[in-house]
Amino acid sequence: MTNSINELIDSDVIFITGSNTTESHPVIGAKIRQAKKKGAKIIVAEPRKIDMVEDADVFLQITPGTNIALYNGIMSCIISEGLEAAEYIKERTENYDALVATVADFTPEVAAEICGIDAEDIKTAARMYAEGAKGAIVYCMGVTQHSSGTEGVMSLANLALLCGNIGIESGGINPLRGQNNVQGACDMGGLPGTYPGYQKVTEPAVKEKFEKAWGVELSDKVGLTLTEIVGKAGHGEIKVLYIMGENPMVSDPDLAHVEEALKNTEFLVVQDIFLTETAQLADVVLPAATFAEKNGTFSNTERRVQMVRKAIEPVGQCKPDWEILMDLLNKLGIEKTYASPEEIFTEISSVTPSYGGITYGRLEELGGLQWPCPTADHAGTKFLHSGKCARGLGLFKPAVFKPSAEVPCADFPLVMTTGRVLYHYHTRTMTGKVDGLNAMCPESFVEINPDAARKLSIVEGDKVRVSTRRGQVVVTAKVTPKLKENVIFMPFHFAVGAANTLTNPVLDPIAKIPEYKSCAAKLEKVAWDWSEETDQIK
Amino acid sequence: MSMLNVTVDGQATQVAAGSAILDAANQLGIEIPTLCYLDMEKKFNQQAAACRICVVEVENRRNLAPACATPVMEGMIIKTDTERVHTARKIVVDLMLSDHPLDCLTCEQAGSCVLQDLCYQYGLEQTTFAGQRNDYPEDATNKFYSRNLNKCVACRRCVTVCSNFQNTKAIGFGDRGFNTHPVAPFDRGMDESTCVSCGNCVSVCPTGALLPKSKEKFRSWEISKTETTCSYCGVGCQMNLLTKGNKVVGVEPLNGAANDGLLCVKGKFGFNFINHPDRLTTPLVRKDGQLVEATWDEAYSLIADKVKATKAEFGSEALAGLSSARVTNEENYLFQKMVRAAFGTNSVDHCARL
Amino acid sequence: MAKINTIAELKKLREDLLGAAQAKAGKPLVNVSLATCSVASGGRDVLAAMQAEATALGLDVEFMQSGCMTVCFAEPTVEVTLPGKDPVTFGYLDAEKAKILVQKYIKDGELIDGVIPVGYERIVL
Amino acid sequence: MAEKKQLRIATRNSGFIDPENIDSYIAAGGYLGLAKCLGEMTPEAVIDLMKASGIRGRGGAGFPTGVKWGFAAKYASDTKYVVCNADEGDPGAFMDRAILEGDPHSVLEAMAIGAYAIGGNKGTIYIRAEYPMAIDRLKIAIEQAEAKGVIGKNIMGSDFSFDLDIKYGAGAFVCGEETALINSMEGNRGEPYTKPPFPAEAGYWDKPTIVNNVETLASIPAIIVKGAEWFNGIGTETSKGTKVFALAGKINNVGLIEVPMGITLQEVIMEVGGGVRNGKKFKAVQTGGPSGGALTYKDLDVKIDYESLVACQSMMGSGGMIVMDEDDCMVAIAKFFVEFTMEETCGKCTPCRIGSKRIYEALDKITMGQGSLEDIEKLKLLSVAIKDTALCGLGQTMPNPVLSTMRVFEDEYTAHVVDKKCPAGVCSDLLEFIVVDEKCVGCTLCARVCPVDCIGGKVKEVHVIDQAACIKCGACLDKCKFDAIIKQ
Repeated sequence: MTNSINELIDSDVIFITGSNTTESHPVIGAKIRQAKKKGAKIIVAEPRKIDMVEDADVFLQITPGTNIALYNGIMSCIISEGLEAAEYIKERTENYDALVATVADFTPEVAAEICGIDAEDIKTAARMYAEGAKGAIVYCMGVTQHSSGTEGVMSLANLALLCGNIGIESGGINPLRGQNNVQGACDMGGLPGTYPGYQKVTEPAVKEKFEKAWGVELSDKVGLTLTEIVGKAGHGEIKVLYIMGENPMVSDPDLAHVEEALKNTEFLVVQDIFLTETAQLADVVLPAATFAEKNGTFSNTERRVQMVRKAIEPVGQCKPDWEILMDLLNKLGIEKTYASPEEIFTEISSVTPSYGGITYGRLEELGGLQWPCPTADHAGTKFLHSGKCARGLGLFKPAVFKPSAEVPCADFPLVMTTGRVLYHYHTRTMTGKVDGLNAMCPESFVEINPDAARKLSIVEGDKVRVSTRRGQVVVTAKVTPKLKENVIFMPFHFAVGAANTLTNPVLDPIAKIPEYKSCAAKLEKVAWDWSEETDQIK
Repeated sequence: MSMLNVTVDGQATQVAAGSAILDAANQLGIEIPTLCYLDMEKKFNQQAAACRICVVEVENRRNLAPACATPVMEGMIIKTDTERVHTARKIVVDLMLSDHPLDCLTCEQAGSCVLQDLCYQYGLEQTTFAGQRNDYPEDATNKFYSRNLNKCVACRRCVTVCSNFQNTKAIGFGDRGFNTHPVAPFDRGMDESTCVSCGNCVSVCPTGALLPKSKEKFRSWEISKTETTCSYCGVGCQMNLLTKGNKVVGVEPLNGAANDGLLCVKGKFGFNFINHPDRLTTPLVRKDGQLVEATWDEAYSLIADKVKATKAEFGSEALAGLSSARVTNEENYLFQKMVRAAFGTNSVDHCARL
Repeated sequence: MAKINTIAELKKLREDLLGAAQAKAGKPLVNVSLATCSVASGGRDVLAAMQAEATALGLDVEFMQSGCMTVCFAEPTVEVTLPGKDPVTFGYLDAEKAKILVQKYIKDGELIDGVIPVGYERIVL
Repeated sequence: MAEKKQLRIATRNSGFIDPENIDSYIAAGGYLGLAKCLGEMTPEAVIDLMKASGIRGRGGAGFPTGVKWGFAAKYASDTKYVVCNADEGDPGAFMDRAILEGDPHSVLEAMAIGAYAIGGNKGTIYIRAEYPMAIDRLKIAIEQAEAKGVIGKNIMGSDFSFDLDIKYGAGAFVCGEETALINSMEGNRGEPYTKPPFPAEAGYWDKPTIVNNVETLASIPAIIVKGAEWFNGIGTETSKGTKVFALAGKINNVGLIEVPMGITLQEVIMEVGGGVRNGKKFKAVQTGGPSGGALTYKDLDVKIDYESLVACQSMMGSGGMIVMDEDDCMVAIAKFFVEFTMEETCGKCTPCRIGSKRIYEALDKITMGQGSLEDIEKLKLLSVAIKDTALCGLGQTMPNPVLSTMRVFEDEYTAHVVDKKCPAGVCSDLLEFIVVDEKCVGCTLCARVCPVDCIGGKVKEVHVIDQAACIKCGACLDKCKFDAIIKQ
């Protein structure tokens, strides 16, 4: 997030797109509703009529995969009505003319046609967003998980720049990170192209710094991304794959392919807290400690580094992941030992400029610090790009709308999208072990519009077969007016009736994010006894 | 910000305009008991001011003033420790107790019940106002918590947190007079309401009226609390893990920078995986196609040997690692260090994109 | 209904209305209290009875309804103003007594039982 | 009623004009007050006039109206509201209804004046739905006033515009409390919130709001037209003008009266009210509604104004006066009124929610002869604590009936708990029906009507009532032709 969660409460207008906030980030959902109560206007652009729509002043029920068309339509309206922040654009941005040229053709009418909504609603939203002095954009995987995800994000950045909302309090563009420490995993260099603090592996000076710090020679070649790793593992090019605390057997697209790939991997190590679907395929399984059994830090979605503290001893012979990794590093010839996570953190601070001023002592004292925090006397950064953008001038990068890689056709007439439910978390590794949560949401399902259901003679609770070009699953139908007639929705949490058996592994070429949020699908009613064969079908 | 001069119990102090009497007293270290007061409310005038336990004397005011919801004014002279205040508070506690069961011996909340503390403070073993008591059936329809309105003191914290902070608005107040009590719409079970089971009402309940459906029996004094960060989504809610022995038995929200005392259903109630019997407890290695228990040394040696051998035979690019958005910064750091420094490749990634 | 556009128009309207009332002062004015309590105790019956009786007797009487006359203990009540005389309030009426009131007081100026003495001074603007 | 003790200001038109015809109001000088404000006075001048007049809120609390308006005028806001509190809830009080039914325009005119004075332009009348005729007449009045242009846009050619609507209350007593009323108008549960901030700063939809009672409003056009000094000249040092009371109970002239402040209780009861019914002895009068208190035969010389009534543990309230005679038991009366407030409390604060119940239970116990002297002491203590700690006016005044009756009639309480007797002969549990031997002729009538067959005795012999079985229904007493059965 460029800004902080609590800044949302004081926003004048909040544009929520591709985020089912109240279910995926419930506490942020609550904060947005607090903002609404204080008078903020809420715009929601979503394929589903999510709970947040109740609070929305404008609801744009777009077809999955049409985000960029919508954003361009909004920008076109803002520019044609002269509502842009002209002064801000002049002083703080560049390449504005390119944006004007790109969105010129994208009138609200054109966008409305593509998105399947009313042009007037686009105009209302455009005016509302442009006229709010402090406008925040909140988005999530509904924007990124498309073959044009990166362009979707850029497009939102264009919109924010257009209205002068970058670098101000209660404004900004705010991706909501889905997992507790996905921010930290990125910050810490859990990425093929960057060391901790987003320092490029290709940069000789950086490489040198880390070689000195770690006492080894390092590669200057950008590594493989997750999807590429899984792909290469399947072809035998990756011989040893070490997976820590991830469950690609449920979370990755086109699961049949993933399973084959992992089975083909010569040596698979999985380190986790449960024997997950992925761990079951491993050659070595290492029992890790949960967050309750160790010390450390997490970095949340607003870049705030906060303490994790040990409440109980690890169960059985489990060890905290850091201990396991330290042991292995030692076995592999990297001799350095750490008495505690704090010592690791000290090393992190010493090589990561944005974490440079963060210490355990300060975290204990302040409760948390938001990076960038380069020095020990720096108070942390509440919102980014204050005064000027990090790169100097804010760069408009116009994005052209492209349809999803897979669009409905005669054989697969529906658009399928995926998402979360309130009661589960990711692949249910944790929530699946909690009775109450399972009781609230026991099994996979597919949401379908009532009119569409009627045409297929489907009623609530029927077993239906959902198929795509990748495979098919049998799940329970939920008939709901939340969706438009040509759209279906599945939660991605379940290993049985897994949505990702169906999703399209096509990647966004830049960020390498799979297109989970839009693929072509078909729905059929099946006889009851099919349910027993769900597993086999999968 | 302008400062106002006030005197509390003879001690003069300056407080910021817009402060409540309670703030002024706290500033001087003078304790005023509270019950319905919700420190989440940023504006004191949104306080319910319903319980009336925090009443104090204010010079030139006809009646006693609730300290939590009365703004200080210039020159205000406040007395918190007079006979009149003491008597009034004692009667208020006595009245609450008169509509409350005396089952502290078996009540799960014993030891962390505000009413119990107040009775102790004011020396009330039992009520002096014996009379009719409300009698409601227990509502256990929610999967995560139960509601026993016989223990409700109608402080409104649950309704306030649900309506003003969580903003689900699943509950309100029903009936009037002596029968006033929190209700889900039409006074039906919680399961028929719009409740999203965030449990924030449970967290703020001062008595045993709202209790988590716990698998473990424990008394509050057997509990240790550990401040930590929630391990579900990326909001980074701060919370206390409540532990008894080596078991996590509960969660309570803290006023973290991101969550301000709120949690969601997963953070509040989704902790039973920690001590779940299905947890992996020993390393496993695959022998003859089966995963069998092994020692750490066996597992480590196997991995180290394989890594070294593969590196030697196929080069570093034949190795890769997937780090985790679930583990700590320190662990992510070590993981990428292992892949980069020990495996010799930059092929490290995690599921940020998923 | 014509709109009042200026303060002067309001004052003028008032003068006109008072003049019109003056013009009507030549005939008996019957003011029937019709508030909730008066209606409950039979005020409407009284009004109907008086109207019927006046018609039957061929009397030209002006009827009006008003609100509460504040003498609840004597409801239904009726105030009668005969030309040139002070208003007189009659209480404890029913349809039968109302008929007699028309026959005696309105027609002949002869008082009947149930006169409510005026115990107040009234502010007139 | 030899002398004219009454002065009708608020009720000047009720019963004299046709409430369904705006011309009738205009002929009576209607809207001249508004015209004067718009034509000759600045908003500040209107507020100054109101302050100078000394008028205080007639709804009960007696807050100076001009001061309240002054507060609301002080706060800058795009919208301000004038709210008419027509949620008359006191049992036995109906002056607001009478005014709304008899003279609705006077309220509309005053609201417009108030809006002009505070710089607002919206008004809402909060009226209980149980007043259908008042609602009908208000609707007609609003319609006609709009058609005439005395409310609406650019009233009488001025820059001032004022719109009005009506909201209906569902008959909750506590909604007469201004913050509860605002909650109710916003669609929330009708319960008070803590002040400050006062509505004048942040009221209806958080905007500056003045809430005025019907009677207060009805007086205002007269004050504007006739001037502050005229009004100021009526009444006492601290209480100016007149007050409307609804006389009820055991009094001859049941009905509304409007009397100058400072009139004595003696004058009200004995002269204006025509004395106690059936020649009985005057015992007390409940003023201030159910949460007011009792003024007693000892207080007949008390001059009626805000302060004097409070000094007697009672209050002005909205103006109900329920007269009690020697046959009324003061404990039972206190219980009756506490029962009302117990039913009507919103249940928000502890002292009112539970305390009212406990007071009622204690009184009930006493009237049943199960109380002790200790109970009386506890009752006093509890009453004082509730007054001290309750959130709103309802709770703070709820114990008044107990405290005020104890003030003069503590002996009656004592009689109930010590002698187990009800001196007024009201509390049935403490009564005994006894056959007077000398008078009984043994006609058997009493035995035959007794529903529980507890009267024994042969024909022409003295009958005896079995006290253990008697349910004190009084049927025997009513039936006996020889006055041979008495209760004591």
